[in-house]
Amino acid sequence: MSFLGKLERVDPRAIYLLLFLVISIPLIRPIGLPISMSPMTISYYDVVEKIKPGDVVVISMDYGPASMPEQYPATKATVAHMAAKGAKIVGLGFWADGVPFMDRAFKEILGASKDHPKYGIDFVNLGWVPNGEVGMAALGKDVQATCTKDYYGTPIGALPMMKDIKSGKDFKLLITIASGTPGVPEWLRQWQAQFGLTTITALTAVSAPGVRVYFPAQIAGIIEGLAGAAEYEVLLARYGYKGTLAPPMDAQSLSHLLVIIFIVLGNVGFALKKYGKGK
Amino acid sequence: MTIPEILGTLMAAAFTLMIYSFFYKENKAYRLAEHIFIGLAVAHGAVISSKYMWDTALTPLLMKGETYWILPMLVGLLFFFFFSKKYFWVYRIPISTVVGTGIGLGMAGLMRSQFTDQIRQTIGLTDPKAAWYSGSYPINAVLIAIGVIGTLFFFIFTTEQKGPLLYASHIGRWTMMVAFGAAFGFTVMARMSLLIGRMQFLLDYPTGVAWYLIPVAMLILAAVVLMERSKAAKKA
Amino acid sequence: MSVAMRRNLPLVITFIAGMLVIGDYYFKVPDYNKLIADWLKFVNVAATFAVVIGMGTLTRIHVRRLSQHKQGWHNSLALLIALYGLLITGLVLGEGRFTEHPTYAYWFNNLYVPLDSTIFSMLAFYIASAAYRAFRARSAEATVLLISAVVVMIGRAPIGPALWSDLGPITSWIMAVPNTAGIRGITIGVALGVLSMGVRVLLGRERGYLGPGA
Amino acid sequence: MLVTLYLTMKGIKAPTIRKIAGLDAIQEAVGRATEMGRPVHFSPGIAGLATDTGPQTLAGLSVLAHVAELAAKYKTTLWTTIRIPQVQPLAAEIVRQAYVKAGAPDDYDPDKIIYLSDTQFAYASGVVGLMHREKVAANIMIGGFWAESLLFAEGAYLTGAIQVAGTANTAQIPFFVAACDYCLIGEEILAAGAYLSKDPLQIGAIWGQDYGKAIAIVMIAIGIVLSLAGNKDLWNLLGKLW
Repeated sequence: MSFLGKLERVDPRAIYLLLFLVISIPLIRPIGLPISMSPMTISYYDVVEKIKPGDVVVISMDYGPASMPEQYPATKATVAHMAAKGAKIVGLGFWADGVPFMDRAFKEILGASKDHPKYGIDFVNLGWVPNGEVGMAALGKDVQATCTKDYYGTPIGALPMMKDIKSGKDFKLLITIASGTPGVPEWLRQWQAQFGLTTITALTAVSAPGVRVYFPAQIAGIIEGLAGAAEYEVLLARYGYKGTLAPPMDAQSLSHLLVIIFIVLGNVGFALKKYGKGK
Repeated sequence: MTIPEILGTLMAAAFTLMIYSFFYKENKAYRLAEHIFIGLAVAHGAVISSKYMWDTALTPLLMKGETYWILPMLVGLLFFFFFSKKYFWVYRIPISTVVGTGIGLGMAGLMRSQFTDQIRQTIGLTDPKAAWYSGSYPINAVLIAIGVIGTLFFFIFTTEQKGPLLYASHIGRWTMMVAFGAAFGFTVMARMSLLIGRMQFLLDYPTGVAWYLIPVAMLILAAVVLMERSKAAKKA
Repeated sequence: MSVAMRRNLPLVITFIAGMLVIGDYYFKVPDYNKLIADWLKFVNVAATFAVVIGMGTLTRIHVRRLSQHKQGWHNSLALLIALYGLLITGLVLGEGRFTEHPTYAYWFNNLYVPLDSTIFSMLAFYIASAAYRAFRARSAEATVLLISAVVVMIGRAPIGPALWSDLGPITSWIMAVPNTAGIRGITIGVALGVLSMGVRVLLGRERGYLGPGA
Repeated sequence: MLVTLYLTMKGIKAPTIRKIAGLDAIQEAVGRATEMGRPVHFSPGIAGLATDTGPQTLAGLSVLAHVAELAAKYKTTLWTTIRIPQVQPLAAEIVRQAYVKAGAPDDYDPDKIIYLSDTQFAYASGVVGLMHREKVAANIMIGGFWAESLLFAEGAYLTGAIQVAGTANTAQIPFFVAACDYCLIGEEILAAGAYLSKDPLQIGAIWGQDYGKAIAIVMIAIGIVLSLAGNKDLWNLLGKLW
């Protein structure tokens, strides 16, 4: 078989090896390819930008360790942005495995979580809320009864900022960092529909097309995957926020190009075989 | 970094590479990692469930004297009749409770969020001033409506698809093909992100200790390949 | 107990459970809604017991392999050690802290988490090989699939719009128009399918899940 | 829908259902595995029963009953892998009864219905490993699938298996379409139980579904015209339903 004929059936292991290389090389030596800007990321940024000091915002960790590489940068950037705008942040999560990321984001952005002097005044971490969608409904009806303690075991009554937060009505903005169920549709049913609350979300790229149908009527802004997070980091540069996503974006671009090259090669091989036979 | 931390990182890196060795072919290292993972995952699931049971049922039962929590536990115990030959059917009681509840959850609110709301979104007011690529731009709104209608025609089951119906369902097929291609292309990004995340773990400072395992793994792999080649050569 | 009852009791329970939950959505009666919130917890607690069945059968399979020294028995041993080691750490040694116990967290973070994200990341390799294999211009339909995939793939790469500035909007159009239409059509269909399936199950007509002849 | 159920129950009309290629392909797949002397793998998906995606798992189990009957008839090994603990006894019972029905109760092996943890990717690693070790020749996956869909589809492709897959999770259908030989899209899996059982009453319910779609089609057609004319009446009306 000729070289071109082989293009039709490349050993998948060759693809795996090339992909491995194409991803590791830019991580070791960043190239600095340009980053674009999606309108959904801009809307997300604009919504957070409209927060006035003292507005209460709920941010929910609805993802697990598996999608952490994709979701955590957006989590961190959002916390930084909210802190810069002076929001009162209520952190929680409907995925048990995701809640530690809230604590981590507070530590990395604000320097400390429960030991921070402003903990309980400017931000709280209410921890994992069980029972998925049912839990969301319960939380919307009565925050105090659903979360009796915060993530660290402090009774909710001992947190000054929670005094005026009774139900879903007391929030100005809902942010869900979501990657599955429970996630966006559940929040929309139980909170957005009930309280007319402005809702924005950061998603894994895979769940994004399904959620896009809610934009802009029900969801006011979307960060889509790691690329969305990288765009958000660029927008946050004006607050002096230092992102970490530039080298991964190089790797991302190159890996897309590699896949496309393979698709093209596959089709060239396919066409040669098909029309070669015809002769 | 403390010794347990370094060991932990090395362990994590070693298992990462053991899994990736699968790409060469299914092998002993992958098999071991897979079995350990399943063991851990079953245990984790059981621990999470126990915690849930503890928080939801046992604490109110023992601490607050809410005796009715004994009920779900008794129903749950009926699952064990699965192992009985004679009263085997009893396990269907908890199962049907679970299934009924699931069906109920699936059906409640379904017609609103996935039926009328979807229709409403398709026929919401159009906006001629919207960007040309936005879904509310008039031409796009019409295209979406045609696409949705075509897709629905594709799923008509009880009428044979011929004549105009066939054309309509062809529109549906085409719309779905574009949608699937787009969703596939879109997902490439997410999947590459995950791999990048793993590679960052292997390559980054201060967990960079993991770096040194890659050449080791490569050497092992090379040795295995050579051994297999020589074995195959002997046989031949 | 009679055969008829054995057959019908599960169907009656299914019906009642389903109706209770559906009613909760349509009737806003505080006491009733609270009851259903508790009911859902009830069901979850009862369902939790099934974990033991899964664990039991898995243990049985691997103990058997181990005792018969079947090929790969050391993998079975590793599985059992991992399972019961972590289980004991979480339940017995966990001092009531379950997953938050430091020893538990150590194994969880250094073994479970990396394995979880590594398996997930295998998808990157598979999506590349699947794209190479599946996206061939075999027919008109396949070509449409291929083109829309490639356009979105470049469009979503961070570098895409830098290569060609119209790519961003074109990607957005594909996602906003044909993608939305296709997904929405399927969603409406699935809603009707679930409704119909629900009616069939609640009325006891679809019993496939109870086994053939149940 | 209740109306159509009533009509079929009274025997006033007996609707027929169109061919669903994916479901017919199951027989071919099991048959081919039998010829090759290699096993079949079945997965009912990873959706929990007490969730709103539970119906997909039930749909998967209805198909399992069919697959198990075929496997029993052809005397082919059938591996069933399970992620949801509550599904394990159901699946075991379905497979057992299928073997009894096919007159081969002794061929039933409970160890071939394996629970592989309720963690998504641990389950996935187990399934992929199993498919390779057992060299499955047919891979049938019907139910609620999430990210693991492509792991299974590519994993089985590498073993050379013929694949029939279906899910109602819109985000995963593209992977099944791209990587599998036959794909059931969305609603088709939910109709599988009715299709395979050929129970006229169940098909009556499917007929009702078609009326639902017809209503949706008419409303969208009218609605889009009204919307272009700037009229919001239908839109408002729909908002008040349910």
